[in-house]
Amino acid sequence: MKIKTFFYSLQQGIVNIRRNKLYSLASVGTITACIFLIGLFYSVVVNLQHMVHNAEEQINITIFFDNGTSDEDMARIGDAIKKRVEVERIEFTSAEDAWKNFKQLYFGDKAELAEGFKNNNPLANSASYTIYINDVNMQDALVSYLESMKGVRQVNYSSSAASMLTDFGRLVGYVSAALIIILLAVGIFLISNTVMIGITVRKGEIAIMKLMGATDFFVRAPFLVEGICIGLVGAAIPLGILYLIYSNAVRYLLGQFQGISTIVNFLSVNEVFRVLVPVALIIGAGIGFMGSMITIRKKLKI
Amino acid sequence: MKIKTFFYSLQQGIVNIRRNKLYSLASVGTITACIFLIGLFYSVVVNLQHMVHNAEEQINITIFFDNGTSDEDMARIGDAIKKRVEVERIEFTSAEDAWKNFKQLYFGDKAELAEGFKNNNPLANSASYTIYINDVNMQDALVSYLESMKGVRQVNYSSSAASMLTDFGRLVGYVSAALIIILLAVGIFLISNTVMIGITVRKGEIAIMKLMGATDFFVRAPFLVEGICIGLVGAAIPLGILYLIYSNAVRYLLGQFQGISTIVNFLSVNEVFRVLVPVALIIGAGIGFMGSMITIRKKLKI
Amino acid sequence: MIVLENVSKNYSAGAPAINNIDLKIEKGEFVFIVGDSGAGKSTLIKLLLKELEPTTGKIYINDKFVNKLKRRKVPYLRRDIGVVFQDFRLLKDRNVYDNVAFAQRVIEVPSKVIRRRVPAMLSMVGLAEKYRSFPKELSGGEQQRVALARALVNNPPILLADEPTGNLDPKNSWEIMKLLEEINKRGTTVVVVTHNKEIVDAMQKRVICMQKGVIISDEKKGGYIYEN
Amino acid sequence: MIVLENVSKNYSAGAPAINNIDLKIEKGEFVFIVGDSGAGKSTLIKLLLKELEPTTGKIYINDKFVNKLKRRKVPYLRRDIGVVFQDFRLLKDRNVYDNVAFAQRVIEVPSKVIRRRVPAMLSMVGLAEKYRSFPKELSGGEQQRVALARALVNNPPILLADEPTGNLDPKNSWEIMKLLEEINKRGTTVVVVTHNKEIVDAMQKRVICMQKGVIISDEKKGGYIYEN
Ligand SMILES: Nc1ncnc2c1ncn2[C@@H]1O[C@H](COP(=O)(O)OP(=O)(O)OP(=O)(O)O)[C@@H](O)[C@H]1O
Ligand SMILES: Nc1ncnc2c1ncn2[C@@H]1O[C@H](COP(=O)(O)OP(=O)(O)OP(=O)(O)O)[C@@H](O)[C@H]1O
Ligand SMILES: [Mg+2]
Ligand SMILES: [Mg+2]
Repeated sequence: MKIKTFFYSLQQGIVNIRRNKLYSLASVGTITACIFLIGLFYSVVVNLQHMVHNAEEQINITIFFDNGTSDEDMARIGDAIKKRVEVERIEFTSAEDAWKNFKQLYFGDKAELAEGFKNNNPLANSASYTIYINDVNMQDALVSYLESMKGVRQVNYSSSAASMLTDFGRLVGYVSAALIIILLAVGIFLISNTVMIGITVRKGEIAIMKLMGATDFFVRAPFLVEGICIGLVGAAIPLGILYLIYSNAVRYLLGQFQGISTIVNFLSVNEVFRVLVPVALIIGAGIGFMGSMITIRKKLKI
Repeated sequence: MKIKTFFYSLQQGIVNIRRNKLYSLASVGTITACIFLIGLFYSVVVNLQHMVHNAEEQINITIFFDNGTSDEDMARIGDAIKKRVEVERIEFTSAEDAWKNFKQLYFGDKAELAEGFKNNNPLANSASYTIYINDVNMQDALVSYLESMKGVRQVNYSSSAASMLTDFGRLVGYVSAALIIILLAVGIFLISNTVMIGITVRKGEIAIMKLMGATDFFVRAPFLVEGICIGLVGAAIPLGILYLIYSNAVRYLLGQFQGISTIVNFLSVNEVFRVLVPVALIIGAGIGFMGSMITIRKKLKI
Repeated sequence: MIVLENVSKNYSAGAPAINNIDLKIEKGEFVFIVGDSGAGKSTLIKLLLKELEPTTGKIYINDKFVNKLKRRKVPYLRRDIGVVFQDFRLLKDRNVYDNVAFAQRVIEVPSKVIRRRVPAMLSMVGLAEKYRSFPKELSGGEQQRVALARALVNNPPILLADEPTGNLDPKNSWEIMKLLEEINKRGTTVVVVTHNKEIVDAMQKRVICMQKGVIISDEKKGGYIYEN
Repeated sequence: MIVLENVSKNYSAGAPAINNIDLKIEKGEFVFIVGDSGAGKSTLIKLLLKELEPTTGKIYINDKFVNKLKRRKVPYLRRDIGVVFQDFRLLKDRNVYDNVAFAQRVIEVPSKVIRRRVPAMLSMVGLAEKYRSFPKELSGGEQQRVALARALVNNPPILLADEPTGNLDPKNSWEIMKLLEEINKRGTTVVVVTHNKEIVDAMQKRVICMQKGVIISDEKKGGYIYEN
């Protein structure tokens, strides 16, 4: 192949797009629509997983100490716990804090009701550590470690909350993986469908070119260029749209849901697009290329 | 129009499907894919909303009584509360139960630590009603009513949990409504795209028919029949697939997540399909019809 | 029957394809239209069919004022005109039988009649055996004969044939011409565009010669005319 | 140059389109192929181009054994053969210039040469002014001449022309024939399928007459033959 032929193919591919406006528009439209859906979906799903992960991080374990454990021992236990990989951070609650919280909870404003206990903290042994962990899945391991520690009287943890979140996270993971895979498959199917119809329309043309003595490569190259260009445009458009929608939607939703922004906590546009952009471009160009490749190959027989 | 022409159109429309196999397959494929996505999505979304609604039902309010409120007064208050529309059901916790729960919570197995309080229930005034409500949105109204009641010392309610769930419910509602609308729009776009390319391929044929003296109706009718048939087939296939997937997925997921089946509580296949079947068939046949209608109209000019 | 008054047709680019033509063809006439490649013969036929609109001028067919004909009425005009197109214009996805039968279905002929008439028509053009073939499975001349059968099957009052023997051997061409003459004798107005000098010279019919969009000669009993 | 040995071609249905043909055409010959509509002439040309495979028999072109030619090599066979198809087969979405230029681009002729050669070729067939028109904006005869220009532009050693004057007026037809004769004199092997009795009779070249898939006569200096 001469360099001239290469440039001819390139130019011809782009000219083809203009020549077959209807087909080009339809293909770009289909790719745009599919990648838009995939991207939209991906954004929703990663955010959902992000939120589940955030919620997981708020799960915690509380440990209480044996009667008469000294402050130093408590500090030592605290240090040991902090070293564990599972642990994100720990918080200390002294017996006095515990009693204050208790009073607040059970007697509310009528603090005078608690007067009976004034000098006799009924929760004298209720100093505790609250332990936040990195990953709910690690809770069981950490709990057995904590229970085995000397000086630890009791380990309180919500196995139901933890397993619920783990389960919920898994559910979200399963369902969203399934949905993304299905969307990808459907998207690829739809795009190649369009490419196929479009090129089939031109099979007469391909046959004529072959009869003129054109090599397979010569016939195919412009179609491939065309496919790739259409694919890239069809990927760039939804990326642009998604960028706008995403950044505005996040801003809007954060405004709407200030109350729960600890859990409703969105990923930044950049975090999402770091994955989305290459994936979309690869899908677009890839399918444009593959679709043309496969379909033309079928029509090249003459 | 003679009845003969009607049957001819009907028959011709069906024959056309076979004649243009590629186009028919592509169209059925596209419609199948789009309606599959819409249905899949709808199923996920209604279940999510269903779960949020379930979770909302587990939100509750606790009320405590003034010192020395008699059991009769408590019963009367309970009856009054039960009559409120917001209330789903109420549960009574006596002071003794409260103390038992407390001991369990704070002293765990080491019940001997609580011996000091043996004859002196520190929570003597802690008899309470737990009130489950129908809809978190109604919580505020109920709380002000409860606070205004005579004999009620304190109303404990989690305004943050309630507003979080309300907010989460709203978030799910917004996002899923947006996604469904987008999916519908994209689906309709994709399908009419395919129909359009398909019919454009046959514009030569339409022109020939017109030149033979065929009326617009005569030319159009078979295309409409074809469009509707393709639409219906394209809707029926994904409904079948979704039915299988849905019932199996629900069974599988329920098996996997027995732990949290109070929240992860799926709608039955029939509840979902009661809406999905008519919607899918209308979309399929409707777009098949409209797509053909609009596209042919453009090509009928000659 | 067919009247053109001052008709012109300009395609977007270049010289007009039809330039101010006046023409009158009576009911029952047999007319040859001859002329150079690109003289405007096919354009003229397209104008009569209202496939194209004239740029200026008036066209009447069977006393219908074609220019102002309502969209709804156009099909009924066309049903009065059987046409053999220069490029055949067969329905690619229907076989020979269905192509010819289509013309009959359009005018809602009873199926029973169709089943009798279509095979009869096909054997008249010598294609009785090929009725199940699709257009792309036919030779050029066979396609042309299917187009002719389709144009004739409804016994239209007017027949326009654009180069109906261009792909036919002399023997077949003569047979077709005899067929057209026969049909003409039964009252059909026949307009044949042709390059076949031998046939035009032999048949001694009215010959209209076009050149660059104008009629340069119109003889009652003519031969093929070279414009030199 | 072109050798057929015992070649037959059966389409799926019906009688064979080519039935056990032996044929030899020398380099530099000028051959007419005539015969009825449906005799198998176009099929023969498609076999030479390897657009169709023979059911049985051997085909050699320029000493290449066409039957066994590798897929990769087929384009190079075709570059030696210029073809005017009976149905023109122009690229619908390219204008006249690009249609003719395409044949040159395929064999990687430098752009500079293309820009000189294509207009020259177009004016040779009388279409210099129409170079920007698309096929559907051309008359039948104009399309046919574009097809001819495309077949000739590369100066191929073999020219196959299937009914190259079917849509042309006698004057144009003669000019085209003179052109083909001229090209033949410069060494090109020319095979013309035609129904034009006048031309065949006048040119006194080798005439091969086919009927129902077989060669019924092959005369060195013949006229048009009717099979009666
Ligand atoms: N759609 C079109 N757009 C632009 N120009 C056109 C179009 N159709 C035809 N022409 C031009 O109009 C002129 C007349 O064309 P027409 O088809 O009527 O010729 P014709 O007499 O039928 O020729 P032929 O004998 O070659 O078929 C030609 O020069 C042609 O190029
Ligand atoms: N693809 C095909 N499938 C089946 N039969 C075919 C096919 N192509 C051609 N035929 C048949 O083969 C026979 C020869 O066809 P061919 O096109 O070679 O004829 P021809 O000599 O070129 O005729 P014409 O002068 O009319 O062009 C015809 O009877 C035709 O119907
Ligand atoms: Mg013409
Ligand atoms: Mg032929």
